[in-house]
Amino acid sequence: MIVLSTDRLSISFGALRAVDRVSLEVEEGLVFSIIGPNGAGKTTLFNVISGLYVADEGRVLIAGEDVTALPPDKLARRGLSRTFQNLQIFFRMTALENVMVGCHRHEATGLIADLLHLPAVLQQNRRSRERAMAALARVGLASMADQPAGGMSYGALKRLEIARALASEPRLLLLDEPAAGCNAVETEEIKAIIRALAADGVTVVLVEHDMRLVMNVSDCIHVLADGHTLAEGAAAEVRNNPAVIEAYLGVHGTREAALAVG
Amino acid sequence: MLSVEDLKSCYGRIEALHGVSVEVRAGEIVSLIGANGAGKTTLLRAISGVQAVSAGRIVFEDRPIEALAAHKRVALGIAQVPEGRQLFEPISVEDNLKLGAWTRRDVDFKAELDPVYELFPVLFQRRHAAAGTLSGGQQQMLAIGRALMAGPRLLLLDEPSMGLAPILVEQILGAVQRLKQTGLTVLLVEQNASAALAIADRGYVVETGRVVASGAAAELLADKRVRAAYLGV
Amino acid sequence: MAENLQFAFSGLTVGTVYALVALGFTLIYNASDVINFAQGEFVMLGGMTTVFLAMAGLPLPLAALAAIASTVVVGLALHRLAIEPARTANPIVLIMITIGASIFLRGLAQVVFDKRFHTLPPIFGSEPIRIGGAAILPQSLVVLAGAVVIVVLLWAFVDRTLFGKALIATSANRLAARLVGIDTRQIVGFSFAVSAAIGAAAGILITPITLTSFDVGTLLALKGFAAAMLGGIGSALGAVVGGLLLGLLEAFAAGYLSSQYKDAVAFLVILAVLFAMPQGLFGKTRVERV
Amino acid sequence: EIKIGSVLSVTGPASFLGDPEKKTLEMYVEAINAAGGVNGEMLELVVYDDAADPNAARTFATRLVEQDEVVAVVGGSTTGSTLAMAPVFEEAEIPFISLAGAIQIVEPVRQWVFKTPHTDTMACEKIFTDLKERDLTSVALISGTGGFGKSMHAQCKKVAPDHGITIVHEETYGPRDSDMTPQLTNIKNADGVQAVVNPGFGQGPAIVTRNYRQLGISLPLYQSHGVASKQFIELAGDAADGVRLPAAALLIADKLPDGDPQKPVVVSYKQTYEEKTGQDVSTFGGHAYDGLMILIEAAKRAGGFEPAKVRDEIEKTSGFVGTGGVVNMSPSDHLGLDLSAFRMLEIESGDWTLVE
Amino acid sequence: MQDETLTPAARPIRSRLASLRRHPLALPAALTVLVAVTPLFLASSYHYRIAALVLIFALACLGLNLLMGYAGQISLGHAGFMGIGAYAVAIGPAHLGLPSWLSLLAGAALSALVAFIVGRPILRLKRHYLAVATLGFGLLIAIVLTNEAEFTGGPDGMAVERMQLFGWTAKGTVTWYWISAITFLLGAKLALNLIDSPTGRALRAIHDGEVAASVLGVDVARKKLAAFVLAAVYASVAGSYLALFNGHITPDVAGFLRSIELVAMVVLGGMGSILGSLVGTAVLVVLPQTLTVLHDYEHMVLGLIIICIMIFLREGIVPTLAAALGARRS
Ligand SMILES: Nc1ncnc2c1ncn2[C@@H]1O[C@H](COP(=O)(O)OP(=O)(O)OP(=O)(O)O)[C@@H](O)[C@H]1O
Ligand SMILES: Nc1ncnc2c1ncn2[C@@H]1O[C@H](COP(=O)(O)OP(=O)(O)OP(=O)(O)O)[C@@H](O)[C@H]1O
Ligand SMILES: [Mg+2]
Ligand SMILES: [Mg+2]
Repeated sequence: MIVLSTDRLSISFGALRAVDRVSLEVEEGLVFSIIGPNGAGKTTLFNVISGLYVADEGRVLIAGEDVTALPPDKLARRGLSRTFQNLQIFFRMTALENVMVGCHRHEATGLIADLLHLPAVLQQNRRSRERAMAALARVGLASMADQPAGGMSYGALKRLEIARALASEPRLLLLDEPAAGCNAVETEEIKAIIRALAADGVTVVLVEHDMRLVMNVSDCIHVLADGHTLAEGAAAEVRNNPAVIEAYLGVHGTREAALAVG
Repeated sequence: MLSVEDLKSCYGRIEALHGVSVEVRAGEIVSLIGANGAGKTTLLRAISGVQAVSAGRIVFEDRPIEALAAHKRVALGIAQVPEGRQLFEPISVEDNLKLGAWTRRDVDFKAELDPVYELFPVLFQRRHAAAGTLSGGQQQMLAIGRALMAGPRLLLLDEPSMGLAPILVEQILGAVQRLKQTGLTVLLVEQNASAALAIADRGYVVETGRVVASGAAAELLADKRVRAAYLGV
Repeated sequence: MAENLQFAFSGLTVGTVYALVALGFTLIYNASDVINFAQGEFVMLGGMTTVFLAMAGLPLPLAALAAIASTVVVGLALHRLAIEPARTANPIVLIMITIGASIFLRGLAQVVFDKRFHTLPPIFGSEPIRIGGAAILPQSLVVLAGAVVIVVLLWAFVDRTLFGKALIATSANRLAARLVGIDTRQIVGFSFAVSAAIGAAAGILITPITLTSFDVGTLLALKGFAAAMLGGIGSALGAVVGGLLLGLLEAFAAGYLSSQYKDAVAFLVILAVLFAMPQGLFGKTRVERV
Repeated sequence: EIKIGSVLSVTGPASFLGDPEKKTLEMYVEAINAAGGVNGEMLELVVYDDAADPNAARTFATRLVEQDEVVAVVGGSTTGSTLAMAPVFEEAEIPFISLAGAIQIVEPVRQWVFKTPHTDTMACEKIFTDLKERDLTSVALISGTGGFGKSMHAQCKKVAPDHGITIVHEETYGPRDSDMTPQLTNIKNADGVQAVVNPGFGQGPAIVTRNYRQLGISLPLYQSHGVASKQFIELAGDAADGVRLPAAALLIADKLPDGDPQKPVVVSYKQTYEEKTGQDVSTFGGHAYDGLMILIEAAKRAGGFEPAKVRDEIEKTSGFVGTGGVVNMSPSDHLGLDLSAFRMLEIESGDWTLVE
Repeated sequence: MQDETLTPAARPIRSRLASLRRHPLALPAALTVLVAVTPLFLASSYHYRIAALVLIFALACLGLNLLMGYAGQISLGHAGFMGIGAYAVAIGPAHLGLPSWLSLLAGAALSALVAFIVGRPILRLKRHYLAVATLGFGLLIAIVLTNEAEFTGGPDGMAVERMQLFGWTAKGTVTWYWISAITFLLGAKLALNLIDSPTGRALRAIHDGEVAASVLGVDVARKKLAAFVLAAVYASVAGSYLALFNGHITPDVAGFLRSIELVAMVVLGGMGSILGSLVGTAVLVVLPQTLTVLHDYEHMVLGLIIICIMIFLREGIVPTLAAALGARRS
């Protein structure tokens, strides 16, 4: 099944066409990567898909349904979740609370119930807490659960975002450079998480500049440049594509990509 | 050129650096590697003067600077590319760069801007855009460009390759090497440890606020423990 | 026709007063993200100090200069002793400090000066200028000219010089500002000093029209704040346009609708403008991309 | 020591009332003590500043009763504060002499509440009588929206028909407004206005007066007793010439004919006040003087400060000559002033003159 | 890490203390004990009055704190809702013949409705723009209350009938102390419940990042509106109590200065701290009473004290002290 597809999606900022008629289709349970030079429009594409920006043209479909102009919270309720390239952490909350907010879409109590702390709310709280702890454990932050997020290091925050997204138990997960700021060993852990998610049937769309990671986990890679599609295909195809090498990979990237497979 | 002796630093009551000593000689590239939360950023912040130190000394060119205000350290020639870019978001790209040269207000801006634009042509294209609207990688370029504008003698780089396309990572590290030729000294924090050590002269490994290993870059690259812990091989 | 003109004159007179206060807000906001609720007190200090120095026998121009100088000292002290020590705090805490400062300064004024109303002689006499059947005081024109001069200077300074950029850089990201070598304390202190000077000058210029007393500051701060927001905080031009607009709104509402509800009308219009333009008329949209 | 309480608006928007009131009370309590006190007992004055906030006034009222255990209260600068405090003193059964203007304070009569200033109704009546004498019957009102202006505005409208006056136009302005030309332009353009009356206090009336001249309006302008201090003339400048207002004799102390019964009182108060404070006398301070003196006289007659007795004696005050006029109270009249207490003044070349 | 300095025996007690502090019923219990014990120190009706005022304003601050401290949305017009509540219990019995308690409820409902209607457009605004819009809204209410004198008595205000319930009349400072104490406890408990609930977490998330919150499924506009309406109801009830307690009400209750005072109480006590609402209010209600001894210097000293609290306890009195205490303990 096609979980996510975009149809000639475009958005401009003034004269700059950041995303230019991009069409893509993501199969359920696969890892779909989007790569491309800085400023190619990857994050913008994520922003449009997740409802933060409204596309100028084109459509976004989730599981076949047109969701083009839906606000982010409605999309989240349909099982979309994402992380941010520039951290969007709730700094005044603890790590655990951050992740519990991720459970929000499963929490179905109303204002009055919340005010009165009806048993359903207490139960809900307990469930969310457990779910959040599990997500934290998954990214290796269980020991930091009660720390205020404001005092965590960059790499830890990066993983906290992933945990938060995981807690919402998404069907479709958009990861924007999850491994930035992580060393090779930590990147391995993230790779394992992505793999496990895909194995659970979660569809992952990944934006990442770490070629070792991308080439290793992706079922399909979509290359953007200057807002439009440059290439799409399996890892082996993409990394040997001269246009991709020239615009994006360079010597270093090609070597990393080769390492990943090799 | 720079020597940090037994530096301690705290966030509130939590000590993040427990007595770190690091030395950087003139004209060297020194690389710091370590896991998330090891204290690398904290160390760079302390050297720049935006992080309070509770004990220890920082000597820059034979001059103790640990009591000096941050802006005075910049004037002495220490510039930093901070973690998280820290741009002036509402201000245009070009003005961000010009502000990078704040301590050298008498310089010819054009002559200073050109090399930066040459290194990152995209910044030239977007020079009138507000810095906050740039893409993540473009912002990283701007952060690096801004630090270069200070005309530093010691450059502190906190994960400069973060968010950059592979082709640019290669360019940045190449540029760092070229800058070294011109006499610039670099202290480099980098998660891409193999790439960093590849261009560095020496390296330090930081773990939970302490230096646990140090040596020539090649030695560290070859060290079994380092390879297992940070290079993932 | 004549009444429209008269309403416009009234609006301009009152509006420039608001504009001058709003300009004071702008500078400090630009440098530090703080809305300085003691700005009204700067205006009060300017007027009251001049009045009292003049009563003590100082020639008026000298009294005015001394008043500006002493207000600048107050502004610097406010920054150095109250704002700077808490600079890492949440902006609302800083705003609270300026509110504390305004209570303090008002209290100080009622002890040092008195609790009565005072006025100053207008610079060009009190004979109104009559145009098309409407009358305006020469002093209103002086105030207007003062606002224009200040806005041009501020604009030239903030938009045209690197120093102005450094000001904005400091409020946009204080950490980054320090990392590029900006002496942020000096910059913010400077903005307080200049804002105090603007406030004091405004106080001196408007006293012949509005009269002054130890507690004129509160309402001026309130209206000036509204004007600054209407125009778009941070923009000097916005401050002046916002101020004039607010004054005109009040005047025309008083003239045509109801003098009882003129303030209500003015605020309704502000609300309407903000609903349509959440950044005010000339405010920059904050870039908030993720 | 006998404690006398007071809650005044020493700061805040009504400070021009509370400030002279406080100074007056302090001055005279000191003088009374220096002269041996009342019935041999020394007085102690407890003053609180409510900053014109009725909620604060009420708290201070409770405090005066409970903490300080005062035997009587002189104060309440504004009507709002007075009305907020009145129930406290009623309940505690302590005589309370208010210094605020509005007629609601003594109408209906509250057993323990008195007041010294002329009511706004009286001021309207005085003005209307004067208008009538000049054959001016249609007037415009421009009033402040503060408590004083609003209340007087309402009273003026109420009593206008009794005096054959029609109010043909009404305007208002806020307590801190700095330009009233739009409202005055409307008045100028309104049909058939023969005179303008401006109920209000604070700096507003001074600005109205200036704007009035600025617009070249030549109709007679009446101010209220709310501007009754020399300061008004200072602030309004030349524009004040020709303005009429009803005021107590205090303002023209030295111009009173020698036979006037009030002359010695007002001259003495004026001298004392101006000497002590270096500021021009206002009728507001005078109200405080009257309040204190009425209380003291009553206490002397009662032979002590027992509240119930003092209250009864206050109610019996008769022929008391104060700065506001000659006071004759009764169980149905807790003010005790009539129209004769008001003089009609006109400002001429920067000074008050008595209109005969 | 610093546990090393502790003796082993001391540790369990401390950790038990710490977990006690974290227990969900710890704060409500402490607050209950506090208001129950306070009367032992209240020597006169004046003291009771002050205590009751503290509790009434603290009630309003509880709501405002939910809005400001948790959801991060400032309101400089919150006294407007106090005004609605206050005049509801004044006008209801006087002009509409409603009993006081019903007027109180009607006032709360009206406040909620007004908040609901104006909240949506207003809460789209950010930071200082939100501040000026709420300020304008508060002023509008104050202006209406001042000008519609036939109903409200104008600037001099109007008398408020005593509240009667089943033939019993609520009057006297002691009675009102208990009424406001119980209501405050109830309000505090509800607020605490809310904070530890999905809505509460969503509000705090909105404070730190609306974008991230919305992406996680939080309907940001709706949650903000909920906080605003709730805060309006708290303020309205507090306003009604103030009017019923005083027996006389003027438009000052809705004025700009009162709004600022409410914000000051919240910030001083500590944003995002329920106990802070009480402490901040207590400081700003009691301080002016003690400062009267300074006469003319009262305002100067008040200003200085506010400045000093904000400089030295910049997270607010309660959070800063709690952090300092916590540090000593752990
Ligand atoms: N809100 C915005 N306003 C103006 N320009 C924008 C905005 N968002 C993105 N852009 C521009 O659109 C282009 C694409 O940006 P985007 O962030 O999508 O790039 P990206 O592919 O994610 O790059 P990177 O790999 O560096 O993160 C950039 O040139 C950027 O400057
Ligand atoms: N603002 C802060 N408040 C409290 N603690 C902090 C703060 N910033 C960092 N820390 C703590 O200090 C320690 C060192 O953090 P630092 O950011 O220096 O690590 P780092 O080596 O740069 O890690 P990364 O690779 O993730 O960037 C960490 O344990 C972190 O939790
Ligand atoms: Mg991106
Ligand atoms: Mg770091």
